[in-house]
Amino acid sequence: MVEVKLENIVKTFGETVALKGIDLHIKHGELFTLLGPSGCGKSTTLRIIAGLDFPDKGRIFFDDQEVTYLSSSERGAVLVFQNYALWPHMTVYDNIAYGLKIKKLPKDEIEKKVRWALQLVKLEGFEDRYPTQLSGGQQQRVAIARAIVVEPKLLLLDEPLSNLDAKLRLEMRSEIRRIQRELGITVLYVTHDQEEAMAISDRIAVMNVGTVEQVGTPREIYEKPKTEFVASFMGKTNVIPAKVVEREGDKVTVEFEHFRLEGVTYTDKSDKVVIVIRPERISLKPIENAVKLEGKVDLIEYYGFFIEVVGMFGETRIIARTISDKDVMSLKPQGPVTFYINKDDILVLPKQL
Amino acid sequence: MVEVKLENIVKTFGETVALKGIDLHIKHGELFTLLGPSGCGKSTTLRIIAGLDFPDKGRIFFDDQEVTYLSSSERGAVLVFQNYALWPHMTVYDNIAYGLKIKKLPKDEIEKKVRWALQLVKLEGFEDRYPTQLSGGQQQRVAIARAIVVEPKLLLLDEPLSNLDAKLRLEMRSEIRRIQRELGITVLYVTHDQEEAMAISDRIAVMNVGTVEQVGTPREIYEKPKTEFVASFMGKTNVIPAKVVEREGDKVTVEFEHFRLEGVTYTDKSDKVVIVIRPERISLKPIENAVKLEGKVDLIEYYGFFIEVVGMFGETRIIARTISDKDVMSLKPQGPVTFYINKDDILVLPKQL
Amino acid sequence: IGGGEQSTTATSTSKPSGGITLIVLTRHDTTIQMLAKEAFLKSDIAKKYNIVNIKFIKAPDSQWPALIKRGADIGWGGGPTLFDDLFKQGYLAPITDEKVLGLLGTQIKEDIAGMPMVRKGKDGKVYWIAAALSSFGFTVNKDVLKRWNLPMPEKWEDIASETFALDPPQVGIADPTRSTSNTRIYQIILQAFGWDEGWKVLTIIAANSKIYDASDAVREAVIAGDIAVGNTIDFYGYTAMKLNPACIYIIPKGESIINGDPIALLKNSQHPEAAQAFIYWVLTDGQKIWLNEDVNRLPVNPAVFDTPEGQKRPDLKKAYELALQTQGIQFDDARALATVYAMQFYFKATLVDANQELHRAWVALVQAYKQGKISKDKYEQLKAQLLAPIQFKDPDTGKMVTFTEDYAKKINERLIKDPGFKDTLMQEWRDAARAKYNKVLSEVQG
Amino acid sequence: MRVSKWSEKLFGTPLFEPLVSFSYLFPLLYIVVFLIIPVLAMLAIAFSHEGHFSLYWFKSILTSSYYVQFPPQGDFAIKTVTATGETVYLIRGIDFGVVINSLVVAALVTLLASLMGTIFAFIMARYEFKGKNFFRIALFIPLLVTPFVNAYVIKKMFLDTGLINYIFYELLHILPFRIKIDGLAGVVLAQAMTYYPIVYLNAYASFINIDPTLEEQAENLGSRGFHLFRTVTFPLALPGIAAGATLVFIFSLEDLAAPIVFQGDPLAKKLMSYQIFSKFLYGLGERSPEIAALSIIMLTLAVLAFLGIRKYVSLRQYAMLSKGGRWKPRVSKPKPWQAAIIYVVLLPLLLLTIFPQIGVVLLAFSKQWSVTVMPQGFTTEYVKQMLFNPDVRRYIINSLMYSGAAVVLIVLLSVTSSYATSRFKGILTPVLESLVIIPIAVPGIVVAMGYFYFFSQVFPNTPLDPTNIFSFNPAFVLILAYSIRRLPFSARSVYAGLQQVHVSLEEASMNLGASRWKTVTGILLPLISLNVFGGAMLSFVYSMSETSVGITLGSLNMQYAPITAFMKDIMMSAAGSAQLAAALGVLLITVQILSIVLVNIITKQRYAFIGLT
Ligand SMILES: Nc1ncnc2c1ncn2[C@@H]1O[C@H](COP(=O)(O)OP(=O)(O)OP(=O)(O)O)[C@@H](O)[C@H]1O
Ligand SMILES: Nc1ncnc2c1ncn2[C@@H]1O[C@H](COP(=O)(O)OP(=O)(O)OP(=O)(O)O)[C@@H](O)[C@H]1O
Ligand SMILES: [Mg+2]
Ligand SMILES: [Mg+2]
Repeated sequence: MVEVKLENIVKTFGETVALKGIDLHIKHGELFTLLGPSGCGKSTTLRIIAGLDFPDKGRIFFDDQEVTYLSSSERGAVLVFQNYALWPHMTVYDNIAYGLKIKKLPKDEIEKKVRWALQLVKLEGFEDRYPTQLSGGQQQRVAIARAIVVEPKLLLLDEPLSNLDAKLRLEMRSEIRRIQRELGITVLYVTHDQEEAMAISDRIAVMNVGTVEQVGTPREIYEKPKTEFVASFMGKTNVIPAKVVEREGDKVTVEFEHFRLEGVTYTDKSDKVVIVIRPERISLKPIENAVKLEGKVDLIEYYGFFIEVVGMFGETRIIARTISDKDVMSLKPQGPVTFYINKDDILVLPKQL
Repeated sequence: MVEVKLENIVKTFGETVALKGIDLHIKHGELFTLLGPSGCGKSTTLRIIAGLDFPDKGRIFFDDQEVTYLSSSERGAVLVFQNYALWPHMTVYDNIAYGLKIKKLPKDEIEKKVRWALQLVKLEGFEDRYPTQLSGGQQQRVAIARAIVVEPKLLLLDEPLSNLDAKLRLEMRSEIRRIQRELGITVLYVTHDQEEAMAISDRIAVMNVGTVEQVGTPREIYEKPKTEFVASFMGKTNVIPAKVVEREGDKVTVEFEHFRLEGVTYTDKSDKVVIVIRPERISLKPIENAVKLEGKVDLIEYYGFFIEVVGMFGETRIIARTISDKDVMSLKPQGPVTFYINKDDILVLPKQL
Repeated sequence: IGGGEQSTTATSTSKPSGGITLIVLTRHDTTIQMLAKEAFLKSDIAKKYNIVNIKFIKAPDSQWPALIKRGADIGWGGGPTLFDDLFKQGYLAPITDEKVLGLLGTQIKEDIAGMPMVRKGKDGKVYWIAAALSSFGFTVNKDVLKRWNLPMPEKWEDIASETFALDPPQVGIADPTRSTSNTRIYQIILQAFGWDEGWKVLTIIAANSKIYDASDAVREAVIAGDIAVGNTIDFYGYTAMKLNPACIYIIPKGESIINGDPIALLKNSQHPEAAQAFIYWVLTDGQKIWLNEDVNRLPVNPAVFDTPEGQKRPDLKKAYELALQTQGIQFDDARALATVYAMQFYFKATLVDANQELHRAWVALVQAYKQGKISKDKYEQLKAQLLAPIQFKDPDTGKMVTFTEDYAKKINERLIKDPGFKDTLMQEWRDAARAKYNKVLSEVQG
Repeated sequence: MRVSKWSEKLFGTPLFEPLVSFSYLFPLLYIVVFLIIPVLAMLAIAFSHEGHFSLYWFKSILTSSYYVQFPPQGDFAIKTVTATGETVYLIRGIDFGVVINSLVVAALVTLLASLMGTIFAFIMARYEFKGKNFFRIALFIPLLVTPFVNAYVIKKMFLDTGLINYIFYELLHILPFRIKIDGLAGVVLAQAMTYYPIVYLNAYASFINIDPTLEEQAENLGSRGFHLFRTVTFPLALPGIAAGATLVFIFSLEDLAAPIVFQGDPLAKKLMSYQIFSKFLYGLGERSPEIAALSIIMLTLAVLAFLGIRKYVSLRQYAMLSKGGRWKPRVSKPKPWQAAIIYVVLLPLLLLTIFPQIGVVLLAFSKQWSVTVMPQGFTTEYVKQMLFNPDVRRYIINSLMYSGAAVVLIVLLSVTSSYATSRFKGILTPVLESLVIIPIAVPGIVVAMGYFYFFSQVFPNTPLDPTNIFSFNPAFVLILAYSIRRLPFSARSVYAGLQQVHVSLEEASMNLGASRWKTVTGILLPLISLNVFGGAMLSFVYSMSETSVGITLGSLNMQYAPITAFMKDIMMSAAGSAQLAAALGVLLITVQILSIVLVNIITKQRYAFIGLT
């Protein structure tokens, strides 16, 4: 278990600046997630922490020891690669025992530890198979066992589930969570799947092109996104470009198309804004004190658990989501529709480029 | 526009029986979806309809004409491949014009039709680009244009969206729907994504290892699954193995762990059953006339739009889903919890292997 | 290339269909072929007879009859043995061209050093004429001799001696199945020393030697200093002298012969006049080819030394005069011919294929003697054992026999016609020889 | 139309399609008729003894100590002292008998070539150092084929008065005595120096194809240095290295150039390839059961080595690059001691191995090379002769024409066979797959003998009949031989290209109404044109330098002989001819470099020169 601190990490590859000065603080025994779109620098951050790449600038601390330029083999931060990187020429047993053999442990101790790891990932009986003889999920568990067996200070997981199908992904997710809790190790987890991040993490850092946009618990990030990017990245949402037309303290009036929303909270100086409204916060039934938007139905989509109504408001599409059939009963494509939105559910954020 | 009938189609590849006797009836101008897990035979069915593979047994009719052994080039059922299969050495224009050139249409007519198709898929101005110079979504539209321009009787789409990212996928979905409606052609759509299937289809056939398990509208399938497989495949759901312990007409009492559910509807003879309950149909607040299950909280997972509570009832995990924060306020991991379920929401189905 | 000859140059490179193409069977190497073709096609004779191309076919001896039957015009080069063989079998046509016949006895001597330069049949007609002279001897690299402190060899016995029992071997010879000149050398030795004694000499020479595939390779090895002495035909020696001043060609005293290397008209020639015109050219103007720096052969027609080209080669003229005085042995062509194949294969099996063992046994024996590890008697006894003829089973009778001259005559033809027989016999010979050598070796060592 | 059961079974197409059947049958029949039948039919005589079926010849070979000798005889090295008092160690190797010698030589060559190839590949794949580009180019040089002259120069280098002794004995005084390498040792040396780049290329490809995360993971777990190499890098590259090594094994087994050049030493002749060659040439026209039996033994060894390794390689071909993995090659700066090894050991070694090619060029422009360390004098005479002498030009033109014609056939064969095997899964598919690659394992001299008997018996008294020496025209036979022997190079390339073209591109075309022919010509061929071109170029280069068949059948009528027959002829004949042969070697080198450059420019990829898997 270890506490990890990153101070102003900068990393460039030739022309591309992969990391533009990252600060992070990961606490003891936490499951911390880096979430962001492809190419935003998640893997780079992870590799720098693992000692596989070195930053151009900035410092890294494990507890209070600086490790910035320690080689990977001395650092004890073990990375589970996205593709598992199992050695195809070794059996499951040999894969897992590899790190222990390097530490020159006595043979029977190696054996004992490997058995323990196998049991932990529920792969007893698979020791003699080769990686190609395993399913994707089993391979992943071998990769995790291989990392855990050396008792790393820090476990780094790089999109470990992205190659799995939906069902297996769910299973593996709780598996990782369980192992992490059982062993109480610090885990840094990388993913681009916001649902996965929310389900698994203690805390999340949302990254965007080389910077950290927001750090917080899943709920903080979902409910109080600080930027347009974070808001739009956390699940399907309505992001409507708009303009501030009036200000009164931190209440403003914003305008899009010919619609005006009055008295919403906004503190930034920029007048170009986006209105962010989660589809499930839009009601199809009248509610009190709500903003009322009148438009017409573009599409009604049935998803089982919920139904989405896509409304057209001028040229702007807004999606509402409901779990009640009755709400949509009376609607028909191209017919009129009214969306009701509680002012508290309207988030106005400065427009990002 | 064509009506397609499949009669008892059987197809084996060496040892594997890919299709075990498929019957399907796709109506004029319908958007019909084949939905099922990987390897269940969706692509095989599609390829057999397209004439790229031939069945071992069974017959295929387009309207009333048998086409079972017609070669692909004579059949007029045009397939849009999962990977689009655009010819990289031809421009967008040439790709689209290919099918028309083969029909030896006069040049100006080809030109006219290609322009029309380009407009339909909103790609005017892209004619001289090569496929590699297009984004994934644009490529897909070229693939659709190439298929549509030859005015196929039947348009076959094989997981056309699986290579796209979430955002683009949503866009393309409505695009396909729009084009299908505009032209009124019969479309057979293949996917393994139940959400996609529900959003796009007029009717869905759910397939499982070479057989069709159920055919119906999205709502029928989501709400009235006929088999355990269909139920579990349509979104995250609770499937609880149980036993019928009493019968009274089509009402039965089923038992799992030490819990008894009385008076639920069940008509099959088999006593080994599963209880299927959608997570969103489980309430955390008391409701009238409901079955009450008491257990303890295993996990609370926050997903933004909704929250899942995983309860342990004996050894059985049951997931409840709510969109209301208040419902979970008072719960904590390992603490007690009560699930309320309306009897109408309990589905009992015979256990499949 | 002269100034006013453009038109002829043109004809020699293009291929007009009307002209004559002469087909020449030859054993001469590519350089000679190229030179002859180039010079002849430019000559007035070629123009006069409308000869537009010459096609050389360099086939092994055994293939010549088949090719003659198919109508080749001229045979040129390959040594008198081959041509006498062809003559005996009736493959040669008499020379009728008066111009050619006119050369005989005037410009071209009818015999030199006792050897015929013209073959006349019983009918008195002329069947072949020597186009070049050759003698057989060794080419020596003096630098290498010095390096290994070896005496200058003067006779065949010198290289068939203990002095040359060295590692690495400093003598080079060629495989008779691949080299006509070396075949002739071995035949000379067999006749000079007699059959039985001759084989002993050959055995020691082989024991002292590296055996190359072809005589060209032997010469190259001497020039390159890879070996000190190599058995070669004279002109290879002269070439070596040109290329490496340390080299010198030596005719073994009293043990060599002068050969005429013939040219002849073939039985089924389609263009006998043109063919004889070519023969005439070879015997007159064409003699200049021998003077080329890359060829260095002795012309048969000394008139060529009076030409401007000839005056540039006083060295060859001197060699020519030396050759005229050579005292050779009496060489019987017919006798040599009667055992030629048997000799080649026996040599190949017992001396070439088994060379590794032979060489080791011989060098070990000599060294043991020189270092005083064995007595003189023992040495002589083992040497005799090493040189003794091998006993082998005659595949026909099943009796144990030795390779006598009569036996060689008996099987000579059959070896060519029956590959299974040949393979069996060669295996017998090879194994018997190797066993014999190995036995000597183990006695020396043990 | 109904489904045709046999069409589905044989060709994998339920509806009978002429084009598909042709794609199967044309290459299949071609190879069967022009490789399998001639070779097997010729070899059949090995089984007859005194008119009966018998294993006599095999028994007599395998029990004769000439062919198999245990314990081996001779001294590996012999020490002698010259009159000038210098000590010379003559290294020749020891004699295990013809058959075992061949095996030992091939094994040693394979070992040496693998060692050198792997080491060079590793530093090239993993280190960034000054002069790397020089290394990169230099490592290609030994691949440039200059038949005979190459081995000739190597032999010269290792004479007691040659370059090596000059440098290490006279100049640097590193060696306390002179050495001279001859016999089997010379053959091993010449072959190892010539063939190690084959391993290099394969090993290099393997090293850079190792998923870097596999090594990073090991490092991340604490491994480094040699441990990392031993436990992860090397085992993963082994299949590629092994593939290259097999090729070297087979090439060494069938090589004729080195034994011919080293023939002065009786040991160098005790190799199967040489024995077959020498007996074949002498006994032209006779069917010697002993040679046939020897050929079978050689063929069997080659095929066994080949099949064995193919099995191993296919078992261990790890799908290296997994989806989503990062593609950052692991390249680092060498540590000081590593740099020292690179510059002090490997650089001289590299220079040594490219010297033969340099020597060939020097030789081509020199007056003579006899007892000196380097060739002497400067002249352009031989190059001029090569370019302007009509006879020499004819050989060049012959070779160009034969190779050109062979390439046309090769393209047709490789396109059809690759199309059939990559697209259809009939029961003929695996058969065809093996047939197309098998020519690699059939020694050239065996092909030559097979053709000799095949054509003389099937087409007697025609220009195709090699015994019909008077009017025999080797053109046709050589084109056939080239097209078969060099087919695998092109077929692999086209096959690789086809694998990169997804089938759905063709299906889409047919689905839109196009016929099979239109689909192949309009969609497929344009897409694989670069692979076809690259493969054709490769086959062309190797056809130009083909020796075995060229110097045997090709030399039967020098009028139509290819360049290699001429080279062999002049190498071994008139004086000054080594220079002319070298000049021709320079021409071959030029052709090869041009081809490689062309292929690189046009296909924009570094073309693996020789690949097996
Ligand atoms: N070795 C490299 N050379 C050049 N650019 C690189 C290298 N590694 C990463 N980059 C660039 O740095 C940026 C960040 O890459 P990184 O792999 O960290 O992204 P990521 O967030 O892990 O993305 P993904 O979700 O696709 O894995 C990208 O623009 C990438 O192209
Ligand atoms: N050409 C083939 N040869 C052998 N087996 C095949 C072939 N094509 C399909 N199969 C097998 O037939 C079954 C059905 O395959 P199919 O491709 O139709 O599945 P699918 O439903 O399209 O799956 P996915 O969603 O993964 O594309 C699978 O078990 C598959 O392995
Ligand atoms: Mg990444
Ligand atoms: Mg599919």
